[in-house]
Formats: sequence, structure tokens, C-alpha cells
Amino acid sequence: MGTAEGVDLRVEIAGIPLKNPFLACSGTFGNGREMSELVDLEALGGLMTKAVTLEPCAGNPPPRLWETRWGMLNSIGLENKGLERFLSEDLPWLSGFDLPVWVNVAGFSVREYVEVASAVSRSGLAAAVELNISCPNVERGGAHFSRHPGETAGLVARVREVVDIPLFVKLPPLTVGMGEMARAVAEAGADGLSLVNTIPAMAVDVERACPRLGNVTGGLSGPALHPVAVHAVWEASGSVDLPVIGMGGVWSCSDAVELFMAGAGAVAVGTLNLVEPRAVPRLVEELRGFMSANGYLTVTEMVGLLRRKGWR
Amino acid sequence: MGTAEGVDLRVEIAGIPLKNPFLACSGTFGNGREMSELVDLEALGGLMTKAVTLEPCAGNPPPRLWETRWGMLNSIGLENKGLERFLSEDLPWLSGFDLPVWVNVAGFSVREYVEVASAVSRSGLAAAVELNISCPNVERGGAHFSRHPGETAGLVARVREVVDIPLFVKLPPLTVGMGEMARAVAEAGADGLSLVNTIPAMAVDVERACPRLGNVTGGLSGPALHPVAVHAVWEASGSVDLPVIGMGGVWSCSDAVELFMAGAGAVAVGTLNLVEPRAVPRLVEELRGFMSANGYLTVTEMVGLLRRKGWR
Amino acid sequence: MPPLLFKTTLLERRDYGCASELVFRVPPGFQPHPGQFLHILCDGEGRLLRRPFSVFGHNGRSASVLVREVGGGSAWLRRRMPGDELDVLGPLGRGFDLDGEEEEALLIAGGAGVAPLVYLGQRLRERGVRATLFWGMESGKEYGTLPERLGEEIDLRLATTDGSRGKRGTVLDLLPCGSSGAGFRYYACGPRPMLLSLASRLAPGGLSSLQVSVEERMACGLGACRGCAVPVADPPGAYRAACREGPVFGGEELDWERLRVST
Amino acid sequence: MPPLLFKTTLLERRDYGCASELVFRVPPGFQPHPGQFLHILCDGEGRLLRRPFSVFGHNGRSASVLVREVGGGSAWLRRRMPGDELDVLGPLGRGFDLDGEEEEALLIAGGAGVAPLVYLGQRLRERGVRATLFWGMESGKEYGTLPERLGEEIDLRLATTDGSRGKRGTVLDLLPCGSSGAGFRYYACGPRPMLLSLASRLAPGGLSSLQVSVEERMACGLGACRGCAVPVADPPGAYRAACREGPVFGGEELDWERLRVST
Ligand SMILES: Cc1cc2nc3c(=O)[nH]c(=O)nc-3n(C[C@H](O)[C@H](O)[C@H](O)COP(=O)(O)OP(=O)(O)OC[C@H]3O[C@@H](n4cnc5c(N)ncnc54)[C@H](O)[C@@H]3O)c2cc1C
Ligand SMILES: Cc1cc2nc3c(=O)[nH]c(=O)nc-3n(C[C@H](O)[C@H](O)[C@H](O)COP(=O)(O)OP(=O)(O)OC[C@H]3O[C@@H](n4cnc5c(N)ncnc54)[C@H](O)[C@@H]3O)c2cc1C
Ligand SMILES: Cc1cc2nc3c(=O)[nH]c(=O)nc-3n(C[C@H](O)[C@H](O)[C@H](O)COP(=O)(O)O)c2cc1C
Ligand SMILES: Cc1cc2nc3c(=O)[nH]c(=O)nc-3n(C[C@H](O)[C@H](O)[C@H](O)COP(=O)(O)O)c2cc1C
Ligand code: FES
Ligand code: FES
Repeated sequence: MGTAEGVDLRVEIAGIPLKNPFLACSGTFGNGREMSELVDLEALGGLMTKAVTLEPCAGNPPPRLWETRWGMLNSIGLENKGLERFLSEDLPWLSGFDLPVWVNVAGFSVREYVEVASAVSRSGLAAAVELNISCPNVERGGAHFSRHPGETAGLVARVREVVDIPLFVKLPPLTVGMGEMARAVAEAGADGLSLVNTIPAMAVDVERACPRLGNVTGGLSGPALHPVAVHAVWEASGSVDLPVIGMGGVWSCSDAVELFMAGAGAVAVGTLNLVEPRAVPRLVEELRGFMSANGYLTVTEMVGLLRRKGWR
Repeated sequence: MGTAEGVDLRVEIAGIPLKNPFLACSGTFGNGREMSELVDLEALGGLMTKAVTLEPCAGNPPPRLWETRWGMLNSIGLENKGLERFLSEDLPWLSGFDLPVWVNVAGFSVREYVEVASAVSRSGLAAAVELNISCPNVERGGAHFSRHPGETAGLVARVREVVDIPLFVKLPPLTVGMGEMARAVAEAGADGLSLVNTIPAMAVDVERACPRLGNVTGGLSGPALHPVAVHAVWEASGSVDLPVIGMGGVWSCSDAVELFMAGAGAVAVGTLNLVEPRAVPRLVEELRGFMSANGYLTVTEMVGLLRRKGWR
Repeated sequence: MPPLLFKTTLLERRDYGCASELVFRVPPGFQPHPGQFLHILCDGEGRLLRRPFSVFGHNGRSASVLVREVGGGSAWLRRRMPGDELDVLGPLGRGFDLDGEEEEALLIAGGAGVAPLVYLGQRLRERGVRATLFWGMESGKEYGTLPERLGEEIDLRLATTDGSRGKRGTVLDLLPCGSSGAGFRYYACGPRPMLLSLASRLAPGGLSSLQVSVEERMACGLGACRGCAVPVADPPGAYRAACREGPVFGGEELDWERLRVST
Repeated sequence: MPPLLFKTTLLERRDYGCASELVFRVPPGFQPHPGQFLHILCDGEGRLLRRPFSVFGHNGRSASVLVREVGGGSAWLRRRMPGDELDVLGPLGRGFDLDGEEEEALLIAGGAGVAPLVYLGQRLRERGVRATLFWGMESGKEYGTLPERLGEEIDLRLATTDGSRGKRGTVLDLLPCGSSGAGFRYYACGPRPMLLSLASRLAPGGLSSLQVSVEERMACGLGACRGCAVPVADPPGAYRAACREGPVFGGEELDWERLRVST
């Protein structure tokens, strides 16, 4: 698959080889099982799991979804079965596929993050840990960290000590201070960045005068967010020398190429999976076509191309 | 106009009476002159001028506009004729209308902000100053401030000293720390908040491998941004007891009502003016219809309604 | 059967007042169970998510949904013309349990909630279960001539809020007097308040003979995103995915108190 | 005249290869000057901004634009059918200066840039100015039968990149040999690189006899948002709004060096 038609879609990110540069975003692909009825998991470059917490987590009260113009709000709130069942049921099943798995780790305290990340690393079944310090949907679930580069660095350093696999940190699209945050995370020992998580957002049912989401606020994802994601990748990749996985509203191959050119070494597809379960295989084909038409032989040639062409 | 059909559209914000709750956002209505060929300025509740800087400012290199899905990027970069010509040509002309004017003040240093705001206040022709500390399109033009609540408070306090009219501070939709920022600004003496400015964003021409904007990055406005604006208003109005003018992607009456219910005491229309110069008169009529249909007699009944109904 | 993802052609559209029945071709092997739904793309204007519609009819090589217009997506969908393409994912979810001791089934529908019950009624009758369809709506004209058509195939009782047709009142006013569960199976689909009243009428004894199809906003439809949470009784505080573990739930499975709060 | 904002009905659509002419009714008092443009709403899929199109024709109660399909908005617009509604703002901007000492006008068009020059040609001829239209395109079939139609009303010379019609080469290869400005007025509209070559050929002496219509992305079209900045020579570093102070600029007004950089 990688090299047909003279185009090589393989990339390597933080030392992890991917057969193509499209991953599935955390929370939009479950842990693969449900989607596997409709899409060949091995067609993905990689999979980022739904957030895993130490204890099982029931999540937020419904409604949890609302659609906005070219966007979607969600307030799932980390619903998951907890570390133990994740390690016994989901991760072993996923490891049966030729598919690198990023385990998305969330917590309500530093200790919980450390415990989950450490267990995931020790399992030997994950390609990487993705530290979710930016979930807008839980009070103590990370939004706090993204306000304080210092505390974030502290968390990353603690997790770094207990993890033997590449460690990615997932950030929201900070409207200000992306450079500062990226540097703090890099110095604390992260191996890569995932950009971006959803933006805090809200919608109101004006007829009934009540919030559209049971949790009142949620996170905005989808194409509405895409230009913000491109900017975040641009800022972060200009500030630190870490690989970046770009995500946010990828709906077409050219959305992905924007992220590559802004500096992303790979791209993850989120909300689109919920609409089109076979989106990644389609994007893989579209990317192959785009690269042939534009004379790119490898994805890496496109990564960070704007800066190499002199844009600042 | 205010009370026809039993519905009263008048509002008062920071002591300024408005005949209806719809203002025109800074930068999307020029200084009124161009738009006055198509729309009766006195149909607006208020007008927020294009940013005024001490010296004339040429603005950013073109292209300065790009359209995204339900959004728009701009990198105008504060192009304006400078304080002197604003005070001699534009403000006196505007003051000939029955129309409260918020003068949007920008600067490249604290001294410049202070000088412009002070002159505007002294002119006696403005209803309020709107301090633009969040323009994403100039290096030293404010984005810096919105990263540092402490420095912002310092700037606001300095300007407060020289201004005798209500002082509004305009913030970007901070993904984190809106409460902290709002409190800092309130304590420094602001009389109101304008929420939100555009979000930093970027788009790439993937065929030519170059940024879509001459300035590389720009600010995202329009409906894509709307749920983020509602959230920002919700957060700020829950943190401080200041009046808030809500803005961001208002395209219909119900977009405006979302902002009211989240806590905005008035609403400003931005990008929509660029497409539909007579948007405000249309929205005024739509709002009148919505209020009659839903049994609201005054706009104030809707302002902050969600919290009054117990949502947190 | 596992869900299929397919593009198909609209064969026929029949308008019934506020709703339209859309009939389209289905791929070989397509075998929906009553209560399952189809997740259909309703394109345009930046509307991202698919919209769920219950299987209303199925007949070998074609199937149908009944689309009531409530917003942009359903408006788009019901304006499709024969020959237009549809993008469909399904059948999805857990449908109604057709087995049961009681020989008589009461099918209780509010508004467009009639859709899954019509298909259910057909299947029940094939199994020799006696089924009566109770259907409540705002006014007698709301669904055009659909009541006439349905009345030809099933024992149909109507209630209208304005009394313009059938009994004046809600669908619950139609139910056999004093019925509190015993001797009947109850299958229900409709607006949340209707389900809540029905449940409180049957509780506690009759909830075990009740099955309801619950509507919740959906994204993936596959159980992957956990967006369509429905509060369940066991374990306390937990949610199930309406799209996979539902949309049909047994009356005893649901946490009716939390359902009430989130309405 | 001040701009009007009006909804109107499409009267006629004529397809010419990659472009279509749209003819629609205009309100009383609508009097566009050659080089002015109309800002037209091209709805759908979350496309917010209007799209600018030069006045291509005007005839009392109707006017027309020539729409070349290059993206979503123009594709939407050129698919409108007679009877469909259009939402139009205009006429906008500063058009061509029709006065001038030279009795002979050379109209130089690249691609869809022909639109304003066709209307200009009509007005010039009405004033007794001799006008020749030089038009460059990729290939002879690109604009269907539009060249034939235009050839009936104006002296038309064609150049095609592939040599399939007229002279092989660019439109500049058609210009009278050695022409560097003297004795002619030059009116030009087309892709940026074409304008840049023309200007460098005429500079320095001939720029004063050149007027160009410049394309820049636009939002308001009224001069309010400053989104359509065009670099001008005086004062150095300044910009003018293409939508109000242009789209037509004199050759000497523009800062050609900065125009080159931003291309
Ligand atoms: C399992 C299931 C089966 C369904 N079967 C049918 C059917 O057979 N026939 C039918 O007409 N309708 C059915 N519905 C409801 C249908 O999905 C919604 O009416 C439709 O999604 C509305 O989309 P819209 O774009 O028109 O409205 P929107 O503009 O999205 O919303 C309009 C209103 O409808 C509500 N709504 C939106 N989506 C849903 C949803 N998924 N569930 C409940 N309410 C929603 C919104 O809260 C809003 O108040 C079913 C829903 C579910 C979950
Ligand atoms: C004053 C003026 C007069 C014009 N007259 C005509 C005319 O008579 N006939 C005609 O076919 N076209 C004309 N154009 C160009 C026309 O406006 C664009 O082709 C159209 O806006 C593209 O919209 P779209 O949605 O199809 O393309 P998009 O998808 O928005 O963009 C496709 C490509 O077109 C470019 N583009 C988009 N908008 C503009 C713009 N405003 N100016 C220049 N390039 C743009 C983009 O950079 C992109 O590369 C004129 C432009 C201006 C500024
Ligand atoms: C339904 C849903 C659930 C999500 N859950 C998680 C999660 O558990 N952990 C996480 O880090 N991000 C989560 N996200 C964020 C996505 O992984 C992604 O960062 C974001 O949606 C932007 O990408 P998109 O616009 O392509 O969806 C979730 C997003 C959605 C829409
Ligand atoms: C073309 C343009 C120019 C703008 N210029 C300014 C400005 O000078 N000062 C300012 O505070 N905000 C400026 N803004 C931001 C708007 O005032 C407003 O905060 C933002 O666009 C969100 O509202 P909207 O989505 O309704 O446009 C500008 C926005 C646009 C689109
Ligand atoms: S809609 Fe995604 S889990 Fe049900
Ligand atoms: S498009 Fe707004 S100033 Fe020209």
C-alpha cells in the first residue's frame, strides 16, 4: 500500500512507523471494535483510543451532542470502562491488528494520570501514550492544566518517568500562549504534541430557554474549527522541535495537507468518522491522488513546507 | 420604535441607553460613512468604530481575506487614518446621528493606548471607549496582553485614569482562564466587556503551498465562531458583575438571543454586515417577532436568563 | 446482521401531511429487525451529522422510513425526489423483543413514533400475536391519509389533542381502562413526556412488560462516540448508548427518574 | 450613483464554455459605469461572502455579468436558471475613465477579464473612440461561441496559449509592435501576471495612459472593511480599497513592485 504508483504514504512520528499518515482521533472511533464492523482497522495509519481513566466513568448527563454550523458540540465527559477493563478487554483485542495504538489517558489528579499512563506503558501493547490535559468537559479533567504551563510541565515530567513509550501531550487550541505551552511541555520531556482538542463552546435552545447540552458547555469540533487547528499546528511547530499530530475538522484531503504544510507530521480524523466510518480509506486515496498530481513522492516533503519556503 | 406592539427593545448598558440591543462590531462597519449609503445609521442600537491608532496605519499586506466553512479569516491589521483624522473627520460626522458610538482603541504600546483613549474621551463625542487588546493581526497590538491578566489590568487601570466615559475591554475567546481575565479587568476599573474578538486562525493554499493570507495568520469570525462566543459570554458573565456586549457569528435573531440568555446585555453584529448591509434592521424586526411570540416584554428579561433559571 | 453502509436510489415518495414516506432500494442481505433504525445523511449548509429514522417498512429489495419534518435535516430529506441518491448506514441498534408470554400486544405511538410500531405490528401479526395500534397526534389532518392506510392493515385507534378525529386527548386515554400491565405486552415510541406518563402508569408491576424505543441525539450511530447516552437503572448512575444498546429498552432497564430530569 | 441592494430575477442564461452570461432585471435608476462591478450572493454550504462580478452588459431595464467557474461560489451562480432569484449589491467601485486625449483605445483582456472591457468598448464606441479588443485565453474552445458574438460588435483579436485559435501566445503578443503607450489609451483586465507584464512593457512612459481593473478578494464591497487592499505608490506603503477606490486604477497610481511580491 505504501508505495504504489510511486507515491510513498509512510511516515514515522516519534519513531513510530505508520503505513499512512491518517490516524483516528481519540473519542471518535471508540476503541475500534464498533467501527471494525464497517472499516478495516488496518487501513488506518494509527488509532487513538477513547480517553481511559483509572476508575470507570459514567460521563455527563444527556443530551451530550449538538450540531452547529459546520461544527458539533459534545460533552461526553470521559465515559469509559476504566483502566482495568480497558487493559483486559480492549487493548489486547486492538493489539491483534497491525495498527499502532495511542492510548488517550485522562485523570482527575496527577496521581491518576501517572497510574494509568504507567500501566498502559507496562502492558507493552500500546505504541504511545497521549496525555489528554485539555478535555473541556470535566471540571478537574485537564482544562485546569492548559491554563498553567508550569503545572502542565510538572504533570508531563511525572508521567515521563513512568512511561517507556513515546509520550504525546494533547492541547486545546490556546488562543494565546501556544509557544509558551509547547516549550514547557517539550522541556518536561514530551515526545510529541497532539493538536488540537475541541474548543469550549455552548449552545442555547432559545425557545425553551435552556442549554442544548445537559452539561451546559461542551467542546466544538468539526470543520468550523479547522482554520484554528491549522494555526495551532503552525504556532507549535514554529516554537518547538517536536513532532505534531494535527487534528481538527479534517473533512477532505486538502484539509489534511494544510495541516502537513503548517507543520504536522501526521493527521488525525475525528468528527468525520462519526459521519463517514470509512473516511480514512477515502482520504488515503485522495492523498495519493493529490501527491501524484502535485509531484510529491513522500508525505515528509509536505511536512512543514511553508516554513521551508520561507514563510514566518 | 422601542415599544411598538407591546415589545420594548430598549436596553441600557453601562449607563448608555440604546434604542435597540444591536450594535455594529468594530471593523465591520467602517466608521459608518460607507455603510450609510445603504442603511439608516439611526436604525442601529450603537456603532463600534474601526480600530483607531495614534498614527495612521497602513495595515497588512494583501490578501487580507479568506473564506472558510461558515467562517472568514481576516488580517486587516488595523489599517486606519490615525487619531488626528479620526477626530477631525469621522467622529464629528458620526456625532451628527442619534447613535451612541463606541470608539475602538488600539495601540502598539501602553502610552499609545492611553493617548488615544484620552483624546477620544476628551472629544466629548463618544459614548464609550472599547479597548481592543485582542487583535490577532499585529505583533504588538494586544494579543500579548490577553496572555497576561496582570499586564492587561495594568493597561486598563492606566486608561481608566484618563477616560471619563464608560470603558469597555474587548477580549478574544480565551479557551482557558476567561474568569481570571474578566476579574482582573473588572478590578482594574473597566465598565464593561466586549466578547469576543476573532480567534487566531490560518488557511493554506495547498496547490501553491502558500498561506492564503499575506500576513500568514488571521482572525476567524462568523457563524463558525458563534458557539465559542456564547461560551465566552457565559463564562465571563458568571465570573464578574460587568455588562457584556456579546458578538461572534450572529447571523439570525436566535443567535443573538443565545448571547442574551448566556448573559450579554447587548449584541453586536460583525461579519454579517459585510454580506448584508441592512442586517441590523432585519434582526431588529426578527427580535420583535421572537419576543412577541415568546411573551418577552423587554430584552432585559432575556439577559442572563439561563442563570436565573438555575443553570450553572 | 452487521450494519451496511450504502448509497441507494429513492424509488418513491409518499407525502402524508407533516411527514413523508421514502421508499428506497436496499442491498441483498439487508434484514432489519423491528425497532432498528437507519442513519441517513441529510446534506447541505454545513449539516454534518446523519439523522436516525426507524425502519417503517421492509419488503425484500426495498425498505422505507417515515420522515416527519422538524428541522433542517428532515426538511432536506423529505424533499428528495424519486431518482435522488441517499447515503444510508444501517440497520442499527437493538430492536424490539418479539417473544413474550402475553398473546396480545398494545402498540402505543405518539406522532412520528408510529414508524417503528407499524413495522413491528406487521412482524407480530406474522407470528400470530394480536396487535392493536394506539396512535396519538395533535389533530386529525396532521398525518394526511396515513391513518386510513394503516387502518387497512392493523387495528388502529386514534386520539387527537384537538378532538378533530378519534378520541379527544392523549394516546394514553385510549388504553383499555385499568390496564396496568397484566396480560398485555406494551410497545411504545413517542415523545419523552408520553413515555414518562406511560411508565408511571405501568410502574411498578407492569414495567417488565413494557418495551420503549427512546430518541436521543446521535452522532456515530454505532456505539463508538457515547453521544447518545440513556440513563439506566443498573448499575446506578450508568448510561447506555441509545444507538447500540437501544434504541429499544425494557421498561425495567431504564432509570425513569433521571430520564424525567433530563427532559 | 449610490449602490443599490436588490433582489432580482434571472431572465436569461447563456452558456459559453467555462463561463455563463447571466441576464437579470435591474431597478429603475440603475446606471453602471464601465468597470464597476456587482456584488452577488452565492448561497449555500456556509459560503458567507458575496462574489464580485464586473458589469458585462447593461441595457435599460436589464444588466448582465459573465461568470467564469473557478470555485464553489461561481459554480453555484452559473447554475442558476431563468426565474431564480439573485441578491445583488451594486453598482460598486470606481470604473474606467472614459475621457482621454488619445482617439484610439486598446482593450487588453485575459480570460474572464474580458467582461468589463466588453461593456467599456460599447460605451467608448458610443463616444466615437476607436476601440480594439485584444483577448487572450488558454484555448480556442474555452469560451465557446463568445468570441464570435463579440466579434460582431467590436474589432476582436484573439491569442491562445495552445495556438488553437488566433495567434499562439499571450494577449501581449497581439499588441501593435513597439507599442509602448504613445498615441493609445490602454484599458486592461486579467490575471495578475498579465497586468504585471503589460505594466513593465509600458513603463515608465506609458503607465499614464494605462488603466487596469484589479481583482482582489472582497468582503463588504463598500470600502468599509479594508479587506481588498491594493498597494499604491502614493503615499509609499499605503493601500487603497479595490472595491471603492478601484477596481480601476491608473497605471501610475499603483505600486507595481508590491503588486508583484504579493502575487
Ligand atoms: C432511534 C431514532 C429513531 C427515530 N425515528 C424517527 C422516525 O422514524 N421518523 C421521524 O420523523 N423521526 C425519527 N426520529 C427523530 C429524528 O431523528 C429527528 O427528528 C431528526 O434527527 C431531526 O433532524 P433535523 O435536522 O430535521 O432537526 P434539527 O434541526 O437537528 O433539530 C430539530 C429538533 O429535533 C430534535 N432532534 C434532533 N435530532 C434528534 C434525535 N436524533 N433524536 C431526537 N430529537 C432530535 C432537536 O433537539 C431539535 O429540537 C428518530 C430518532 C431516533 C433517535
Ligand atoms: C472587481 C472584480 C470583478 C470581477 N469580475 C469578474 C467577472 O466579470 N467575471 C468573472 O468570472 N470573475 C470576476 N471576478 C472574479 C470573481 O469574483 C471570482 O472568480 C469569484 O469571486 C470566485 O468565487 P468562487 O466562490 O467561485 O471561488 P473560491 O472558491 O472563493 O476561490 C477560487 C479561487 O478564486 C480566487 N478568488 C476568490 N475570490 C476572488 C476575488 N474576489 N478576486 C480574485 N480572485 C478571487 C481564490 O483566491 C481562489 O484561488 C472579479 C473579481 C473582482 C474583484
Ligand atoms: C464525540 C467526541 C469525543 C471525544 N473524546 C475525546 C477524548 O476522549 N479524548 C480526547 O483527547 N479528545 C476527545 N475528543 C476530541 C477529538 O479527539 C479531536 O481532538 C477533536 O474532535 C478535533 O478533531 P475533529 O474536528 O476532527 O473532530 C472527542 C471529540 C468528539 C467529537
Ligand atoms: C474585517 C474585520 C475587521 C475587524 N476589525 C476589528 C477592529 O478593528 N477592532 C476590533 O476590536 N475588532 C475587529 N474585528 C472583530 C469584530 O469586531 C468581531 O469581534 C468579530 O469579527 C466577531 O464577530 P462576527 O463573527 O460577528 O464578525 C474585525 C472583524 C472583521 C471581520
Ligand atoms: S451515537 Fe455514537 S454512541 Fe450512539
Ligand atoms: S471589500 Fe470591504 S473594503 Fe473592499
